[in-house]
Amino acid sequence: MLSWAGSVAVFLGIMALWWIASHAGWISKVFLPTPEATWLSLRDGLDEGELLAYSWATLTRMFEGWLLASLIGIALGALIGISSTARAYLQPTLEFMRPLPASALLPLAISIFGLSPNMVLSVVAFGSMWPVLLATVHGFAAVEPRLQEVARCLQLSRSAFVWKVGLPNALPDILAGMRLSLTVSLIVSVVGEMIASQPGLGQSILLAARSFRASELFAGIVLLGLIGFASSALLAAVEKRFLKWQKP
Amino acid sequence: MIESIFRWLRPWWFPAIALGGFEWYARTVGKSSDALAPPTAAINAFLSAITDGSLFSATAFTLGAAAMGLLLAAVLGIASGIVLGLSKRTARMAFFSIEVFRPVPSVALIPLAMLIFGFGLRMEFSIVAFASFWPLMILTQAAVQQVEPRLLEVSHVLGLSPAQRAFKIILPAIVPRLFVAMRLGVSVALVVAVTVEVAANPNGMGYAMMIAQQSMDPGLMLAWLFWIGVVGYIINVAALSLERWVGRRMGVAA
Amino acid sequence: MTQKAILTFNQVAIHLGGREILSPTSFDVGRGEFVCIVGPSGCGKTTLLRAATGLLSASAGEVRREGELVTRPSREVAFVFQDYGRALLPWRTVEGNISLALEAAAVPAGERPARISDVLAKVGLSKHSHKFPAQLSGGMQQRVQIARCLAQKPEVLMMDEPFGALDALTRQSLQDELARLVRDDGLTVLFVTHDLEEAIYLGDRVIALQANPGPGRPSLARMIDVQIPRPRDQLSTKEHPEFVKLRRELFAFIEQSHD
Amino acid sequence: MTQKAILTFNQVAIHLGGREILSPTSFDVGRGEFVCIVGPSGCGKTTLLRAATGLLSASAGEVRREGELVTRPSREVAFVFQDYGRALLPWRTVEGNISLALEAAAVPAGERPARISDVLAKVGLSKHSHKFPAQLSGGMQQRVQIARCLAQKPEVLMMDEPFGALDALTRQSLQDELARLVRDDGLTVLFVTHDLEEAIYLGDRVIALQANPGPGRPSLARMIDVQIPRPRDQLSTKEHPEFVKLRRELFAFIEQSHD
Amino acid sequence: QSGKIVFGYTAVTDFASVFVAAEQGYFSKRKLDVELKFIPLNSTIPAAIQADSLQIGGPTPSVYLQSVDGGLDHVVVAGGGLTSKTNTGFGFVGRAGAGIRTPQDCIGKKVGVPGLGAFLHVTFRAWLKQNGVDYKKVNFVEASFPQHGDLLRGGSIDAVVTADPFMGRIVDSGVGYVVSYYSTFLESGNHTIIYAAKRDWAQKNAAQVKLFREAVQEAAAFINQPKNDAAVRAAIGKYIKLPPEILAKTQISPPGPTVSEKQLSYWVGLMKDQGMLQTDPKVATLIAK
Ligand SMILES: Nc1ncnc2c1ncn2[C@@H]1O[C@H](COP(=O)(O)OP(=O)(O)OP(=O)(O)O)[C@@H](O)[C@H]1O
Ligand SMILES: Nc1ncnc2c1ncn2[C@@H]1O[C@H](COP(=O)(O)OP(=O)(O)OP(=O)(O)O)[C@@H](O)[C@H]1O
Ligand SMILES: [Mg+2]
Ligand SMILES: [Mg+2]
Repeated sequence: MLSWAGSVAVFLGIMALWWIASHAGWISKVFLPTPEATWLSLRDGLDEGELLAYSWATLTRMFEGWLLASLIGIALGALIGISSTARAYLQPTLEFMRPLPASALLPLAISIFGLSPNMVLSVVAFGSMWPVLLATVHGFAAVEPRLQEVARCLQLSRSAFVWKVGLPNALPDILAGMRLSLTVSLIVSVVGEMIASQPGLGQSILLAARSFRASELFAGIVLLGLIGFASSALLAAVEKRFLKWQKP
Repeated sequence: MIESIFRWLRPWWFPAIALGGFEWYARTVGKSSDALAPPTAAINAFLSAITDGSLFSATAFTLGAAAMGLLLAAVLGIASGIVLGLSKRTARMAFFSIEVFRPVPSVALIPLAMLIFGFGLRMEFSIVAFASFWPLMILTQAAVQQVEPRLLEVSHVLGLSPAQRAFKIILPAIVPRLFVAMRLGVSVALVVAVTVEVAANPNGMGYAMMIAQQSMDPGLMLAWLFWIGVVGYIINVAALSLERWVGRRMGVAA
Repeated sequence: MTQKAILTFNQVAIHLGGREILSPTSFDVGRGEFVCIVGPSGCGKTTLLRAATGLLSASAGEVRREGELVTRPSREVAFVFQDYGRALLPWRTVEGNISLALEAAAVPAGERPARISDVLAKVGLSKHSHKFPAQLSGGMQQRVQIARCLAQKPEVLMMDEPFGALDALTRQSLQDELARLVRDDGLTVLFVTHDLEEAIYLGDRVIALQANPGPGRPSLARMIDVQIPRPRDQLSTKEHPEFVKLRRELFAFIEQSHD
Repeated sequence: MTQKAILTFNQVAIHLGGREILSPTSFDVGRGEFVCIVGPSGCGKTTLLRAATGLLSASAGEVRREGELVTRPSREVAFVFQDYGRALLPWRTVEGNISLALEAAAVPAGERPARISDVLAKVGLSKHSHKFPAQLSGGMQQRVQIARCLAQKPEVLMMDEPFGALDALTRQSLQDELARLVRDDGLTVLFVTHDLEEAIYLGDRVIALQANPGPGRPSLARMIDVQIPRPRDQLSTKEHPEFVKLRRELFAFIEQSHD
Repeated sequence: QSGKIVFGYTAVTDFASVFVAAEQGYFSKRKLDVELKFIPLNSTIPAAIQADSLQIGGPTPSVYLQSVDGGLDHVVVAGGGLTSKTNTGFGFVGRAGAGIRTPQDCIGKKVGVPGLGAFLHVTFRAWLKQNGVDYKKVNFVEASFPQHGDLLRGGSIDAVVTADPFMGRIVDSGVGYVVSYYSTFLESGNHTIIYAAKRDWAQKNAAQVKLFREAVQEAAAFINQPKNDAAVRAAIGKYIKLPPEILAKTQISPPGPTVSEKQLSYWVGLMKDQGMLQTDPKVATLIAK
């Protein structure tokens, strides 16, 4: 309870800094609006229902992209983590694709697949898959050697090893990776909305930035922050439930 | 003999199929496209970019910006990740602020950074630093939370100072996970650097790609995209061998 | 021995980290036999046991079980690791850890609870079945590991200082429990211990290893048959003249071979 | 005892996971005294030791050292953990692990090698100074941990089954080494063991704990003064009538209190 | 320091006057040190000017007016290209089979524009309005020029507002047809690009601003001579790397080196009409003397 109060206090401190920075004119109001102006834009946008619809669109895109990314990331990660054959075939290609920016891939994807929401979704999944994938591969590689020996002695099948030793052992890493993926998925969703012209907070932020409406831009950022916070808090609760054994 | 050739070929199957498919697509369906070109055209464009030297200066700029941003992010991210990992209370205090700021997309900061720094290295590396700070911090925090509790008790019993505890117990203990975080950080840094160049900063590989696109040379654009992948791949291979080298030094799988 | 050998060591040598840890050693273990291995710290007892299980492959010579070359672990052989703290799944409760062995052997889910509570009772942990390893004392963790191995219903049991972390009484009761099991189920046991009395009390035979035997000489330094009748018990057996004699003999040997 | 108490337990109780692990227990440890703690597996020996060190805070009552409330570990107190495998830094060699204690105490780099080789000699690991923990046997790992604690030059030594993983002879020589150190340096030792003979051989006093003492009763079940003259030695002391008497007494008690 | 002028341009021919001034030595003749810098996105130019990365930049009038509307204190120092009734270099292209023939057919359709709120989008909406069509009922999406052909072919949009050479290639390949060169119906002689600078900078460097404008005027005169066409195209080709065959065919909009209040007011009117401005910019104060 007390730490919650502290958490809010820290946040309010940062807000105060923002207030001072914008009012004292450290940064031009054109780019850093005052908190009040942001609040007004936020209220207007929500009143008109437009921002709410945009937030919802971005939120669903983020979650769908993240779920897809997590599924693919864990599956591929587990495959690479346990099978050296799969590693030999797949890993170099994946490592080559990892540094390709979604912002540069989107134009290609648009040309090939058109401006469909599903295309954006696949790019979101592609962009946010890496943290989960890397964490899963590492989690599998870092199984305590003694436990690997236990598994060998019990002659656990490959799949049993994955489910009973590999995955639980990788779980802390996977959950940390999924937490990152969630954020990346939000960011790539926003970028996708900007580049592939899909309705959502990304597009509204882009248009606000283009027309130099800083307060609207910040209203969008505030909503992104809230979405990020809410989803992360949700995931943290899940994490606590799954990692009970770490700190019983 | 033949078997060893097959083994050596294994990593090349997927790229070969993907490239072949793309070549076919670009030559048939996408023949009249202004945004697509077959990989063979990209190879030609790539060769000319090597010969005129533009490849290296653009690559150097992007890598420099990404490296500086990553360095800053690594120092700050690892330090705060350790603090947050060790102190539950600090973690709870900072949770709200962190989770609110973390999802701010770096692209949304480009106008702000541009206003403060203008074009050039500083605006790019500050955005790179912002973007790669978060994954480094989160992964470091997760890594610290998984350090063998007995080792932390050892450090308490020996009366190690906080600095000693950080450098002698925690950092070495999280090295394997830190490498994972760094590899992720490297690709985030590279992705963000290129994105900033695509969107605003007239320097580096992203900018070169943008020029190629606007001057209607999709082959060159693809060549740049491919080159970005190659650069990222090389960095990753280097990071992996460094990881193995450090691992050997630290008695892992000795 | 009269029984056919179930395990055969034939000039087995093991090199690790560029050093010869185990010098060429040969011996047989008969079916249902209880063989104890003693020797100074670092002489290669754990290494020998790992090779016998197939967790480690011999650098020279061969290990055979039932006539077949041992190249990898089998479910017929259970292994109690010396570092019990690491051999348990930290994310599973006591029950869950034991269940792992049953799951590996594809025991139907319906039968598992009964078998789990059965082995838990044997090691005296019935009351702790829902705890995670981090909530257990060292001795309790080791007993969980033993329970998992028993649940596996193996033919051969490899035990690496299984009772090292237990208090005298728990230890005695587990010793007797083990002896009973071996007799009832015809288990074959290879048992590493640093407690000479324990080795004599439990074993049909005691093998003493030595560290750095010198060139051309085997690690196996001494092999003693224990001719004390079974069933043995904690009081009378330890006063049995044979026991006293063997203890003195073994102690003298170890003392002399210790550097 | 005549010396002033260095450690005082005053109605110390400890709850973990919603259960009372240690019921209110009081006793004193005098300066330079060697106190051994015995009791069945899971009765709370490790927990008691952790509370005495400040690794765990008491749920009720208080632990004082030199009159001051113990709230966190101090460099004057060294701790040998029961699960040695986890208490060593896997990325440092034997030498490096011992050096850690010296670094903590800010011993100048120049003095460290001498002190390291000194303690390594005491535990008989001089030849293994460049190995990583993963390359050591269980007993060797435990000796590294003991060496690290000795290098710390503490006033109080907390030892949680330090010799559990050692063979009989290494164990005896370390017992004697420890006894000598305690006498020479005036060390105070709290020593958990499951070996009753070891407890009597080493201790000035033996404290026996019991598990689940029942409501209102302390965990501390028995306190026995060991009036055997020092220096003691492995042969004559164990034949000393007092030793034999105490062993019988303690054994009988433990047997009766065991559930 | 009142030395170098960094000028930011984008990949359109409306910057011809600056390219020519640089190539013909009109800047160096006046001792102006002008460095031309390619900027990929037009909308980043005002921020770059504000951060002093550029001294003068060439935003489109809509970008410029929105930046002023947002609070940036920038002034117009000169002008780039102009709209013209004869310019068929950009237009409204429908997808073959989408059945778009008149402005009214756009209602409910998905129309691609290269930038939401940018030049083509604003002028196209003005044309729709002129024809009595409520542009709010048209579904605009943003897509960059090179993708227009692919998107029409794939069927994910029904029409595009696009420009040459992309327009020509779309028509040639048969995936689309020109519905209207709609700009020929709009008022001519208004700027497609204006050259802007920070007000403080323009005041402190009034002399340089004047010289810059003169150089651009001289270049405009050069461009207006039909015999110089080859030299003009060479200058453009140097700064915008276009394939030669495309460069040879590109239409170059007439230069408008000075910007009048009336010309700027036209844009203010259009943008206010479309709800793109929140304040009422005072045109008179926006043009540097
Ligand atoms: N992976 C390894 N690499 C190099 N040397 C090793 C390795 N593992 C063990 N050793 C060495 O092998 C020797 C024997 O080790 P082992 O664990 O078999 O001893 P042990 O007889 O079980 O001793 P203890 O009773 O102390 O457990 C030791 O000297 C040890 O240093
Ligand atoms: N973190 C914890 N949470 C809940 N219960 C715990 C925890 N740690 C220990 N316990 C319980 O406390 C009791 C005493 O544990 P402790 O480790 O002190 O025993 P011990 O006397 O050292 O036993 P051993 O001789 O087997 O090491 C055990 O029953 C154990 O289950
Ligand atoms: Mg061993
Ligand atoms: Mg204990």
